[in-house]
Amino acid sequence: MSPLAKLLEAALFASARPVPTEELAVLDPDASPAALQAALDELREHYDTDGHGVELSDIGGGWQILTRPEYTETIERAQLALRPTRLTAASLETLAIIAYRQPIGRAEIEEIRGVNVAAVLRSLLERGLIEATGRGEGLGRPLLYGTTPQFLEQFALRHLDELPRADEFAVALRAEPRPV
Amino acid sequence: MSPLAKLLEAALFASARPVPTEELAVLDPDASPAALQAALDELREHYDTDGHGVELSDIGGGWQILTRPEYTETIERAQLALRPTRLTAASLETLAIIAYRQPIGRAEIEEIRGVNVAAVLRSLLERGLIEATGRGEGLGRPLLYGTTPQFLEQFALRHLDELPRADEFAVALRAEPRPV
Amino acid sequence: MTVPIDLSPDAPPPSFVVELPEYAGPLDLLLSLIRDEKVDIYDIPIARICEQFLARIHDLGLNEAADYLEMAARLIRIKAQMLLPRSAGEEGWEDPRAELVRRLLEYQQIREAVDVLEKLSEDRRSRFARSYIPVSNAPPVAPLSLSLAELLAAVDRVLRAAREPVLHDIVPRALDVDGAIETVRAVLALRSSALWRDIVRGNAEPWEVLSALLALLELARRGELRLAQSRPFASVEIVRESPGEAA
Repeated sequence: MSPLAKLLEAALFASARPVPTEELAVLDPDASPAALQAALDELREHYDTDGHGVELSDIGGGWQILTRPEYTETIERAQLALRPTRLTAASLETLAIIAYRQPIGRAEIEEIRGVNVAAVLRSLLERGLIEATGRGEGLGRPLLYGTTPQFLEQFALRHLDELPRADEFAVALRAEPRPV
Repeated sequence: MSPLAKLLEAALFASARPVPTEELAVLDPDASPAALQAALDELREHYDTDGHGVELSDIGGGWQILTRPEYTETIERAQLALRPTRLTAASLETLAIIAYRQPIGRAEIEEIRGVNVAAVLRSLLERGLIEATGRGEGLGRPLLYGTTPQFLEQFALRHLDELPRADEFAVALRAEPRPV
Repeated sequence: MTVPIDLSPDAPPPSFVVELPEYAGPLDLLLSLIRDEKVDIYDIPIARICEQFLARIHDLGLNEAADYLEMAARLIRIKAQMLLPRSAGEEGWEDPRAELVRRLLEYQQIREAVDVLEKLSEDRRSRFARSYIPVSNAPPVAPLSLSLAELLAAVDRVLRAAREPVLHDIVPRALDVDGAIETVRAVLALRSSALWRDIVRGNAEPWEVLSALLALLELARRGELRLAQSRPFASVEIVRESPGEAA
């Protein structure tokens, strides 16, 4: 591999979080953006073609080395690492609403879900998937919530706009075409 | 690389700690000790001869993948080249409470600050400014937090008692006959 | 020499999966009734669905759940409105179900978003990131800019928030910044650099600590000294910076 690709590998191995391109650029101030991208491509290629247990991904606003999915179960069974627990249906629903409607306050989320979401919000905040991003207008200036970079990382997204657009969903719920 | 070497790479990458050979053996119960050793050698060899930024090391009670020393300095320098980050007001306040009330549990901090501090605690832990120092009495035996040696270094203090005492501090900011 | 795939019966049985409540909320229950009954969401037979909704929440022991009861009440209200004679003629008539339909459609959209998120998170859950970072290989995290003065200011904020009335009258002039400036200058006259503990003795009074801090900041601002940190978390070095002196 090229010296720059090796340096990037070393830096990415030393980080538990995705590292944004700008931060990687600091490693070698002489490298042009094109050279940096070429080295990242080289590293990715190397992992893919040379039979490695890890791969390079660009999610969560940065670059990150991750293990390949085929090893996950084995690693977990050997108790060397644990997958994070799954989110509950209630958490996922709340998170989906926040992801699509941010910034959004608690009352509005409850209006959409039809249930109290205080406990769910607390657990999403604790997991670092959402954060308070400001305060809304109106009575008591309610807190508004938005998703965090960690949300992107945990859902393997580069940007929020990689989510399918809401209007792409098949909203029409005519379950069965009914003869009228 | 061989399938076992790839599995070992993924496992060592994902592991939360250096892994002794016996534990690596659990990953593939069919592999003989010789085969395991051969795969470890293969991985080490691959990193060494194929121009990687990382290397396989078995110091410190287990196998781990480390960045090569020649890159460490560059990575650390890059760290300094980044604009220094500041703690948020929320983090600072939580840190102040821990500094003066340690050991202290999360619930108590939240009572003082009136907000959820889970995310803030995590970031202070990641920064190495605080650490869990024990467990409290009562329900669930909550973790108690205290400041670290790094905290002292950050403020160039030798001991915690070099911090102004909280009650003195309060007094110091109030009307007092001017000293000297 | 292959990755072992565990197909043995002692793998946890699928039934061991944590049981979530059957429905994520009253709208979820309502949607599933509509689906089960294969009725058109734009023309919900409200009496029938209402009856089934009540029966289902009874079966599920959800009689106490406020969210479900609220929906039940809403359905009953709509049912009653549907029975009212359409006095104003067909023109002005507004379908009492319209608001419910709007909410169901909105909720259905969210359910689709949930499916997307669920799939994404499963993808990511099946890959591990680095979790063990040896200390010597610190990740490229930006260094921390944090001074004792900032910490003490935070203490002050907390104290003020905690015991509001105690700390009302603040007279910052209790500090002797001028005196501290003299001390710092005296130390730097003898040495080209110093450490915090050279300026402030270990058992210093709080006002001395604060005075020294403010003095250092002031002198740094005036360009008489420089506060340097060789690396993150290293001790702060106080370095003399005299314009006349050769570097």
